[in-house]
Amino acid sequence: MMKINKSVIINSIQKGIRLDGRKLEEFRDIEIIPNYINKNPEGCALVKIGKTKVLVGVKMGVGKPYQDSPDEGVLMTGAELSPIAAPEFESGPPREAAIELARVVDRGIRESKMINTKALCIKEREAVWLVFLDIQILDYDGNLFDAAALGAVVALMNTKIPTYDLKTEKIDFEKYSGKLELNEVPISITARKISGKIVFDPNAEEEELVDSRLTFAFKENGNICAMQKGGSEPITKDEILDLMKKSSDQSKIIRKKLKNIKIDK
Amino acid sequence: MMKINKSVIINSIQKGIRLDGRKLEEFRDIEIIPNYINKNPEGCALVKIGKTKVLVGVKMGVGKPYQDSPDEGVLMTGAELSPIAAPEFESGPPREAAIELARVVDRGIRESKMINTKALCIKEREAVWLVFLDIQILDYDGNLFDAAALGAVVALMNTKIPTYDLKTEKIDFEKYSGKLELNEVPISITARKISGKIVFDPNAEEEELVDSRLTFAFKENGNICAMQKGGSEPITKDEILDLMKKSSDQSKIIRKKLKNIKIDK
Amino acid sequence: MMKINKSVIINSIQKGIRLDGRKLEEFRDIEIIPNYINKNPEGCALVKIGKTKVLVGVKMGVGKPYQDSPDEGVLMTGAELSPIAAPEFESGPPREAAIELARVVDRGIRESKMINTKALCIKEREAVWLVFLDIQILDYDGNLFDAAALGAVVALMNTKIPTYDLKTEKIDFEKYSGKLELNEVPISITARKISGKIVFDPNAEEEELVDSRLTFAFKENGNICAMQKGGSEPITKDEILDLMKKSSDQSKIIRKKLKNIKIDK
Amino acid sequence: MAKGLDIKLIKNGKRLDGRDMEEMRPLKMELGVLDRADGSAAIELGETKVIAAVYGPTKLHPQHRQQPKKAVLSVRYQMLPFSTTDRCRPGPNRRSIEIGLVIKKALEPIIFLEEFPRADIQIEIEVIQANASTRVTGLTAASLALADAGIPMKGLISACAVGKIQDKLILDVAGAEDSYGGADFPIAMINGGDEITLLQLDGDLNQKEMKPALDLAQKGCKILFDQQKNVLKNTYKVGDQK
Amino acid sequence: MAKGLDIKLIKNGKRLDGRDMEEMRPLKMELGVLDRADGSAAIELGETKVIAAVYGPTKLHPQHRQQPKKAVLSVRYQMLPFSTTDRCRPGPNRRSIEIGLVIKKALEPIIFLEEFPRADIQIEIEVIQANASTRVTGLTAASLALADAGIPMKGLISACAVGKIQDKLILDVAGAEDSYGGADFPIAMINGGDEITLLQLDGDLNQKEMKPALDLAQKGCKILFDQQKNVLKNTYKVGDQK
Amino acid sequence: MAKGLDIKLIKNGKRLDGRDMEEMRPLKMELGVLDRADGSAAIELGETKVIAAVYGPTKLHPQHRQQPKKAVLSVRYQMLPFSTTDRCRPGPNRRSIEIGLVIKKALEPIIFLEEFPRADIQIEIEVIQANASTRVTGLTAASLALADAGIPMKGLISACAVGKIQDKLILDVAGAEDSYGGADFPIAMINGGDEITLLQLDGDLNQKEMKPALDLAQKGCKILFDQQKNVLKNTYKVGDQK
Repeated sequence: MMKINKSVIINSIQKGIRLDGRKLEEFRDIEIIPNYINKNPEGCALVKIGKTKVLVGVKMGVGKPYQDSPDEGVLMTGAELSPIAAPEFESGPPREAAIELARVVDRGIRESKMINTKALCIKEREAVWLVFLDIQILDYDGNLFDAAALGAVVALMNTKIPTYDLKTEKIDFEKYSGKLELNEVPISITARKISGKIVFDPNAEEEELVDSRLTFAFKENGNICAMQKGGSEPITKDEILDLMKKSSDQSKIIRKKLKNIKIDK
Repeated sequence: MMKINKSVIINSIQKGIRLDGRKLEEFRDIEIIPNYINKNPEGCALVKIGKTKVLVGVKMGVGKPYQDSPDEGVLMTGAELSPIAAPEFESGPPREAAIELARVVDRGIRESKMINTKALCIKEREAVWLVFLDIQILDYDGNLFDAAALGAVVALMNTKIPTYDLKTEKIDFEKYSGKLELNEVPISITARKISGKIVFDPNAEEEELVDSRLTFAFKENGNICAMQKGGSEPITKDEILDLMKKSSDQSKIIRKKLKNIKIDK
Repeated sequence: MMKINKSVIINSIQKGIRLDGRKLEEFRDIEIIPNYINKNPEGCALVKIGKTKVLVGVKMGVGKPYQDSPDEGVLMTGAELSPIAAPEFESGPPREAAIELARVVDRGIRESKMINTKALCIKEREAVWLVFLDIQILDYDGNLFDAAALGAVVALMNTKIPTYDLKTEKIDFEKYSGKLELNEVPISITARKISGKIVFDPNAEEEELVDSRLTFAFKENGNICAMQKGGSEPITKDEILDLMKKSSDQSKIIRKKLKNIKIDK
Repeated sequence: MAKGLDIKLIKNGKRLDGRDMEEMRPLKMELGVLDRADGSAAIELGETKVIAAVYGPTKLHPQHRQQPKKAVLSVRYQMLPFSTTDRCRPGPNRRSIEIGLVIKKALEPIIFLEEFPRADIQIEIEVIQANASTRVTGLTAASLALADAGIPMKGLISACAVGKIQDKLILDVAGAEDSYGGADFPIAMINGGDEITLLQLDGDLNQKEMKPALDLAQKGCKILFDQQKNVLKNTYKVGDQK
Repeated sequence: MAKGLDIKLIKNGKRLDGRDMEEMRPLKMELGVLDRADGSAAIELGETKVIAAVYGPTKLHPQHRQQPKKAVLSVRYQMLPFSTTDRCRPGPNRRSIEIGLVIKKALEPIIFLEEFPRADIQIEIEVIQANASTRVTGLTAASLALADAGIPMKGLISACAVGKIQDKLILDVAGAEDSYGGADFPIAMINGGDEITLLQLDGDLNQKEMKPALDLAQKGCKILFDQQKNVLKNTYKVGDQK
Repeated sequence: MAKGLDIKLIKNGKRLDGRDMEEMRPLKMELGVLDRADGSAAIELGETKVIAAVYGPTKLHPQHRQQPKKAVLSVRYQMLPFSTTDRCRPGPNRRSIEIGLVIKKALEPIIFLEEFPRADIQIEIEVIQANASTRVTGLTAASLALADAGIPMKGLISACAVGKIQDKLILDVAGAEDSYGGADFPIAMINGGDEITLLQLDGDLNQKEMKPALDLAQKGCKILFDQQKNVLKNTYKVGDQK
């Protein structure tokens, strides 16, 4: 990949038009492919934002509930920045960046109460459904937070629940007993600041120049259920209010897009 | 920390008076703070020997007993030489030195039969109390063995046992059912040899010059229940007898000090 | 170890006589010592092929069966290339070579259906015997694949099964309830190509020059139950048929040798 | 966590521990609590107790991790095994790694890292006892420890957590408010001012609540900042020259 | 695994999925599916779906792993957690490490590694969905990805698995044939020719079956090789100059 | 462990395996049991069987671990998975790491490490079968392996374990004496003499028992030392020049 001079990118941003012709607050094309693979995962989505490609899959399992929520299923979210997506992602145990990504996606889902966890109880105190949500980055060109969160939401939206036999302790993955019950669909949007300008959806080269980022997860009623600041530059109180408004507007665009695609098989 | 020339320290020890004015067999001030924190741990102690500070905490848990002792609780001792205490303690999985420290402290407690492990049986073969004893070095200025062992003993002396409901498998940490039953109070003393002289309680700079060390754990009746030699120089049989006597005397001083402090909340 | 010039070894192989006087397809002396140690392992064998020494032991344990084979015992095979055998084997988690070795030995045993796994069922769905087969390389002088596989087979042939009490969940290792039931005795032979010549049983120096290797596991009826190609050079279809025939002949020699030794205590 | 559960967290206009909505728990700060570290500080906020230590700047090893134009900051945040109700296993976990990362990002803006090329500044935060607000209290203590170590800084970081119970915003989440409250909103500010260097949210916040929540966080940060200045002044016995 | 179990895998002369004995599943190949990688390819073989990517040649770090006279090839084979019926844990395991090793050995003979001394060529294989034959399909895709990356090669590697059901040899094992069949015999060949670079066997093969099994594997490899050539030709729109 | 339990370990004045109080188990030593290692030795003490190997001195890698004025000694002590009654997992654990450390410290005093600056001397101890006394037997074997490797030494290390059953001191703890006895007191001496290089104690020892226990250990070490000298003499066929 030929590196473009940083100052060229910044000059362009200062002028309000990015090198690829986008406006500062404009997203690249978003392509959502629900059920990208559909034999083994219980739910799946491939999301492309520009050249960034994220594959998210859901597998259901059965396990013991936590002691303090004995009648609730459990969500477990993992993310892999494996080197297939970019040579700088070395393989090995998940590092800071992958952990932050997984935890921020998880937080948006969990705090929005997207999943009806009570409906995942098989037998109180003994067996509940475990929802394994795994995020695999396939191609890295910036803005992983929004792509991963969107993929996660779509994968959960088409997740089916297998049947389970308490006696034999066997899951029958061939026979589904229903869909994952959802209460909510959170949409995550990450605003960035580059040289004082607010920018959305940076590509990999812009991402390197980000001074600070702020991720919001919005519920359907517009409320915010999760936030995460990143980057090494401060953000002022007023800027946060501004970023919130702009991100909220973006979330509505994506929410509309979601409404227009057929998510079930 | 400005490094003092090693030969200056050794010359001083040869003359029988250390650089900080202490005699060779003299301990620094020992401060024992039982229940240093008292909300979450079941038992706790902060021990300071000179500038060395060791925080020891006890948490109780419930688990399965070992097959060959189905009616006995289990002690598990860990030590962390985390880099907060000294830059040379790199973080990461416990290394040789931390493992040796934890195992020597553990051995003194275990072999003295300090804890009445039978009293920790909840239901034979199914559930017993686990005693997690964790040693955290906060500030390192030599003689970790004696400071950690003392902290461990005091923490166990003020340990309370929560209540446990076998049916719901829940521990109620807010309601204590009694104190940890103790049979014995072992006191550990470590004698060192530096350039042929017997020295107790070295600071960090003296510790680097130690040729050999010998740790004794003494029971109340004066018997020895655990020993550990360290260092790369041999010790003769006669020296061991001499070190034993001197260490035994030291243990009595510390035992008296323990009697004079209020250990319970 | 003084290194011999590679071209000297290759010239010699080209002429059809190796530096140690062997013909290309000739094995070194094979010594099999069943029950090399006999107090703690349930089965054991020391195999020497030339200077290569491999110690294999079997320990029996009890655990849950796999869900898809609820009435069958489980074989678990591990191999350690620990640095006692050669300085180039660094200690640490098993690396590629040790994993391949363990898996190839395991495959020969598993696919031949050597062990009657149904006879290892204690109680369906709840408790089955686990067969831990551990391969320890003690001295490395080439041809680990054949030495390890032979040691594994002999160790299983003299494996006894302890008694188990379902109620107390205790294994009595002092009292054996019978022998491990075997259906089959697979023999593994590895053919190598060095500079276009077929060679068997290389020593460590020859092993470094191997272009490709092919391991066959033969059943008593001559059928092949496992194969593994190694090395970075291709093998042609015709060569495979040739290697198969020669390896099959070798396997008969070793099978005869096995018949002539007393394997039980 | 079972946030939003139907448990009364306000009784007679007071929180369960008797505090007003915008009242912090009792606060104690101490400098130089450790001898070996180059700088250290301890903070007690109610039952939450943390110690932070600073080592450095020292030459960074291994060399390939050095930055030619600035110091590298490393932050380790750890909860002691006996600091929580249920024992937590020692060693890093996903939560502690994420918190170490956001604390590092929150401190970088105030340190003159460029004064120490090729150096390492290492911050160790040990949570001794936890009753909520451990990351913000650890961050506040780390900022004090940096000052105690004499590391040149543009300002101090003060951090607190705003929460929400029965639709009211509260300052300094603690106890049942953490388990059953409607939001946990940890925020860090430079010198109790307008600039935010750490911000996370778990919970449910109406967009209209954002400004009051930020204002309330600032109120908390100012309290912390005043006490940070005090303890520095008292410890170093210098005049109050803000 | 319960190989050899008494389950009818042939009904009315057809396999359970309707195929003839020597028929492969529907096959799709695509080049350049990823943007960041230097070369990439995806293959679908029935429900088995893999993506392979190539990075390099680049200078190998750390230096002490460099080879003075050739490039070092590294291969990572990984199944995504949701690619299998039961979730598989992410991260390397003994099976994936062995498969990475045999795939590496299968590719080394065709790459002109000596053209890139001190360099690193890195191959990443992700099994997106598994229904048997993942290692051979991954290897075939890796070979295509190398071509897509423009790495100079002596030929292409094509790989398939021969199986055995009810004493009949079959091409391209899938589904219940993997769990209950009598053999799994993955084989890789150079340019669908005579030279074999990967070969493993699990099962039970009469010595007389060896030649027909190899011949059948070659039939499969030729089908794959033809399609590999086609997709390369169509993608790069060059004349068919075999 | 249930030390001190009420189990009769002395019957008719003899220990359970028929030995007198101060009698060691049958002892066999062998040198050069491995071909690849620079030195090796095997010892059988009753049913306890260990092999020790020495590699070196060789140049130590990585360079930053080198000591400019002496060789670095590394010791790995490991129990084979099938060496114990219950299988033990392969790989280092806390017990084996501590034992490796005390064995290293016990050997350092006798080796002329300063003769090999920047070098590495590596000792590998494999416990093949365990019936107590594995650390002392491993140490004794390591000392022999060093001699077999021709490493210059000030003397040999001999090590044994003293125990206590029904208030009587015994030599060479084994079997039930290990599980139910009143003490385990492993000790290593230089040339069976007065200088002790390893000493640990688990159990209960009256201060008055210390001297007799050390004397008994010395008795055991002398037996071992004599046999060590014998096996060296017989193997190298040199005159007895003590």
